[in-house]
Amino acid sequence: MKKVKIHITLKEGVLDPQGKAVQNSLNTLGYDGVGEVRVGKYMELFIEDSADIEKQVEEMCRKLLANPVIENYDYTIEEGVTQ
Amino acid sequence: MKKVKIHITLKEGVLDPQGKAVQNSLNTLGYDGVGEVRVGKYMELFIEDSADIEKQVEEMCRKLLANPVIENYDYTIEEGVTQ
Amino acid sequence: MKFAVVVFPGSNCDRDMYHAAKDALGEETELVWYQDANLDAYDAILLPGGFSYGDYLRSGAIASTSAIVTELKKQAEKGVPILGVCNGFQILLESGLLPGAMLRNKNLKFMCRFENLVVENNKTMFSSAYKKDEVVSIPIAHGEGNYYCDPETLAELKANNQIVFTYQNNPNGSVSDIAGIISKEGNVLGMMPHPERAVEDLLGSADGLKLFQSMLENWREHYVAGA
Amino acid sequence: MLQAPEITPEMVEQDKLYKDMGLTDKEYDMIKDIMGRKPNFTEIGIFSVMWSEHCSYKTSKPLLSKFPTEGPQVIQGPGEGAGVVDIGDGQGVVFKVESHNHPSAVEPYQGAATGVGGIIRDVFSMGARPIASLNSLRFGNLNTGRVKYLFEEVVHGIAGYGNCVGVPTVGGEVQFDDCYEGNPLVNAMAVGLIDTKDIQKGIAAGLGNTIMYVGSKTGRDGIHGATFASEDLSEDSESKRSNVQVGDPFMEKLLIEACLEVIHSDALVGIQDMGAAGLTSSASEMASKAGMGMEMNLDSIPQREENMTAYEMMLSESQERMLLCVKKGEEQEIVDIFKKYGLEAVAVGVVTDDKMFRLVHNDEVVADIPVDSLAEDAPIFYKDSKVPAYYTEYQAMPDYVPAVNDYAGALKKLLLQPTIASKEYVYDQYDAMVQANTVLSPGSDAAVVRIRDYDKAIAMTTDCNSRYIYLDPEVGGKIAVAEAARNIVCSGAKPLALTDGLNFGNPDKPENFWQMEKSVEGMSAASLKLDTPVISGNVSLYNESNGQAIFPTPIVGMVGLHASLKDITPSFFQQEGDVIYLIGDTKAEFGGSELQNLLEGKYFGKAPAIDLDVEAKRQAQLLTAIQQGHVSSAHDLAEGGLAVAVAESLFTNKKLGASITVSGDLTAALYSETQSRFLVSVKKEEAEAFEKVVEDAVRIGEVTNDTLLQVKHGKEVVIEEKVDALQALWKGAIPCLLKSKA
Ligand SMILES: Nc1ncnc2c1ncn2[C@@H]1O[C@H](COP(=O)(O)OP(=O)(O)O)[C@@H](O)[C@H]1O
Ligand SMILES: [Mg+2]
Repeated sequence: MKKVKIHITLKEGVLDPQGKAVQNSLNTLGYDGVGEVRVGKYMELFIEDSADIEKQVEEMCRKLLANPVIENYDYTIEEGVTQ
Repeated sequence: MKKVKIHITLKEGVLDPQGKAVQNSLNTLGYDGVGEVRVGKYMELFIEDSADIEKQVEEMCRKLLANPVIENYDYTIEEGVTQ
Repeated sequence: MKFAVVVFPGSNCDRDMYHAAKDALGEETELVWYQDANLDAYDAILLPGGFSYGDYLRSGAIASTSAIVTELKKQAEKGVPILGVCNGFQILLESGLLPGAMLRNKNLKFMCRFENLVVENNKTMFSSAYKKDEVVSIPIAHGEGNYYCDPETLAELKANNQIVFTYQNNPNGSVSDIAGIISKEGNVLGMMPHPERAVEDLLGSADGLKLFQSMLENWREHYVAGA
Repeated sequence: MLQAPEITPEMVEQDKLYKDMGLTDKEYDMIKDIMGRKPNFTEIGIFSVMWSEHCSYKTSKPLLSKFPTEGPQVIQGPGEGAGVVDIGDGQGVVFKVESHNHPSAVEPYQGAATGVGGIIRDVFSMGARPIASLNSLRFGNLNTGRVKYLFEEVVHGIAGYGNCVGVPTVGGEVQFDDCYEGNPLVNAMAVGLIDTKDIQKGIAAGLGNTIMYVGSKTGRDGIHGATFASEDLSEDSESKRSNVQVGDPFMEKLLIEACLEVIHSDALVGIQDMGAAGLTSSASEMASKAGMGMEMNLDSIPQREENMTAYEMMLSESQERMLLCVKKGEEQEIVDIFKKYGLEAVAVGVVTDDKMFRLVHNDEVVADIPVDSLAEDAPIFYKDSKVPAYYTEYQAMPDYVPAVNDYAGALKKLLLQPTIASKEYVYDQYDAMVQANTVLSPGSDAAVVRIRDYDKAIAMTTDCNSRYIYLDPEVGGKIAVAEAARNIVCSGAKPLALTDGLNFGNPDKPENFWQMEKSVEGMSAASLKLDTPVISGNVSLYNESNGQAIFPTPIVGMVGLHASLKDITPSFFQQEGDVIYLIGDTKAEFGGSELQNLLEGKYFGKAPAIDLDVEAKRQAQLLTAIQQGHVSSAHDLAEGGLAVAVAESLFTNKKLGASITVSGDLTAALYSETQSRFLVSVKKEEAEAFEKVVEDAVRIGEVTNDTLLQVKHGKEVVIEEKVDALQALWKGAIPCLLKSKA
């Protein structure tokens, strides 16, 4: 069993209205030092180990988990504890 | 300038409808080895350095970025490139 | 009776709430911009639905950090009735005025339709005009209305009779079919369905009107009859 | 990213860089003539977007001029952000359709979302409060993963944006056919309500007045989006993906409220949204319309990204931006109003009187163009037109006679066809009730929204059966308008006017241009006859994938007025004992029908005929009968014919049934798609009066309480089905297709 950690972030240049709203809110709360905020997704997958696990994860990201039109992804594959 | 990376995940025991849906889709796509999936948030904050930066980040997470009823958070503070 | 409808940036049921209180119920009502936040002059406070701050981050989260929440807490302590509907409910949860949190609907989709609600507790200032176990038709319109709380909180809600409305056919996955809950003190009600959209038969149901009538009757008993 | 300063005017000419931007050699020469010199890179970019079909209507203008656009009810015809019709009491209804087909093909969620945002801005920039949205969608059949993804994400995007801005999405349509597989259609319609005294114009008048910018900052979003929208979708547009702009409905909501406050300020001279071709089109059009010029300082444009060039700023299609013309010296008043909503209004230019469109960036003049050449005087091209071979062939075919022997079976299969099946999957995701005025929500023939504080309401619909238009563009064009009017009339309203979304293939192919020409002729004839002038619209060409054009799809969005709330009429049967009437005779017409699709998997032959005089008469009589209070429900007959219409009339949860008796050829009686027909239910005691008003009404049965749909042919029962079971098929069809593995 492996644990895959996937980060999905917006491509550069893509408007992030959510990040903007969070930034404004933090500034309003008095955290003036906060500049740009970008909000993305973080996923954890538990997946059976296999020889081509890396290829599989890559494929999953491209096909389903990330939207390659506007998002980037990267991942790490770690030893996972069985659930 | 520091770059803060924040991970926000659903607490154990809290049902994750999105994770469940992703898992189902992956299984339908033929990735049978995929077990549990959990979907959380990943944020990047660019923030001016200060002596109490850690305390500030901790506070922001508690006050706004995560909802302690359902979510856990953790973060790392790194050297950031000026934007 | 004088109602305040608090308008946040992104509120979009504010006028609907206004018309429900002003026209359908016939009481004095004002729209109050969240920054002009002094609520002393009102007998009841209505937090309308919508997408405050675009629902970014979590529904209601950003609104719950605004200064008016301090004011809301003050009024809640004074016993002023506060009704939060949909996004208003989410703001009450995020600001800790009510327990629990909202998750995304079980099917991950926004849903808009009439739902049948069961009146579980008609002994509140918001539900006294209903009969216990009465089934009422009130629309929902939300993407994050899947109410969650931990088992201890749920036990407490039940023990204190804080669950006011439940769904007859749970549409979103809420624990214990919860559609609306009230504070322990009994003056803060949060609910996902929209009573303000159900105050005229022309629009499909007038079942929501009794909620506003309950508020009015209770206020009269307290402040008019008692005076 | 192309850096304008590095590219000289000579390079633009020699390397024919204008070609990459969609301009032809001929157009380049015209531009050189207009300028009296070689245009620089920024200037040629500006021309390319302004002369794209999207902004200039260069190929469609000659056709659009055929539309009837006038009538006593018309307050504002085509030409402004949206058209306006009079609904009495000093009020007007503002509406328009807009397409977002290509962006939606590439990034369906954002493409659809920004389509909704764009059309809503058109409406509130007129000064109207948006009160309803509709959407007209076309997809391939739901049997590939890609089509399912496009369908789900488009709907999700419309919901995501529309729900957040608080405008109820009250209606629309979805059609599934293979021709849309690579090129889906996403047309959005927005409707607004205005006190006519508040109508705004997009003009930059008054020498020395200030041009102000408000809303989202400008990024590199959608650069070249406007010309991109006018190109074929080919395999390699995958690589253009980063062109797609992202919407921020929260910003839009703030803009709606702030702009509706700003229109009451005396300081405001003109206001326009930045739509396709963003800053370029809004600024040049505002100046040109006022007969003035404009100078803008690009250094003051709020920018989201660093080092943006003039070219990038002028062509950016960042969403949620507005341009205002404000009286000199009164800017602060405007600034203060926006400030309340957390928005910053920034001065970016001045109105000049030299009719030039001049841009300054980093202290240099980077563009200096005669402004009229970008707007009013953009060129017009007359395309060749040719009758397609398929049309000649179809017209010569003998009438198509389908073979059905299992009548109940055919009905069930028709109810499962996704184009007929319930669209609840779609509209359940739309907030149809916000603003608390929606009387008839999606699921009825036309949506109805009441006007608060008055005894009146407005009805809205979008319609277009493109199968008929493919078979016969002129007849099909008439039918599209007639069908929209039928839906309005069924709801009890008088049709007022229409907006159109003309979606076609590449107009350079003469056969495609012929389709355009003929459909516009048909639509014009019908709108003249039915007294529904065209007050606004949108053109989307080059809807092709891999060289194959979509069916010609000119979508009709129509609005009508209920003279009284009492007239509002549902499309479902209301109570046991009501008499069921069919208005209009039935012929065996199956070309382009849903039954043909079911049995043959394609469309051929002749489209159903339509006689506009008959259509107009029946609509007028039905409306009179409704207004006189005789009618319990009214539904038009469309795809699937009478059998489907009767079934649909039972699909509420009223626990009713119906028993009808038909005569003549059964297949035709049940499934023919003969036009100008209505299914009406009438209380027994009203029957006599009803028959006096509606000449062509024939009593065919009655509403029962046995929850069965029963069809008799003479004495013989040919269909007897449980309504529940039929309804389950109809409701389950689309969710079931989506779940099945591709
Ligand atoms: N994309 C959509 N958005 C909202 N409502 C829709 C959509 N598609 C269909 N509907 C609704 O479903 C109902 C049936 O649609 P349709 O079959 O096209 O009706 P008709 O044939 O009478 O025009 C209508 O009320 C329509 O508004
Ligand atoms: Mg219809």
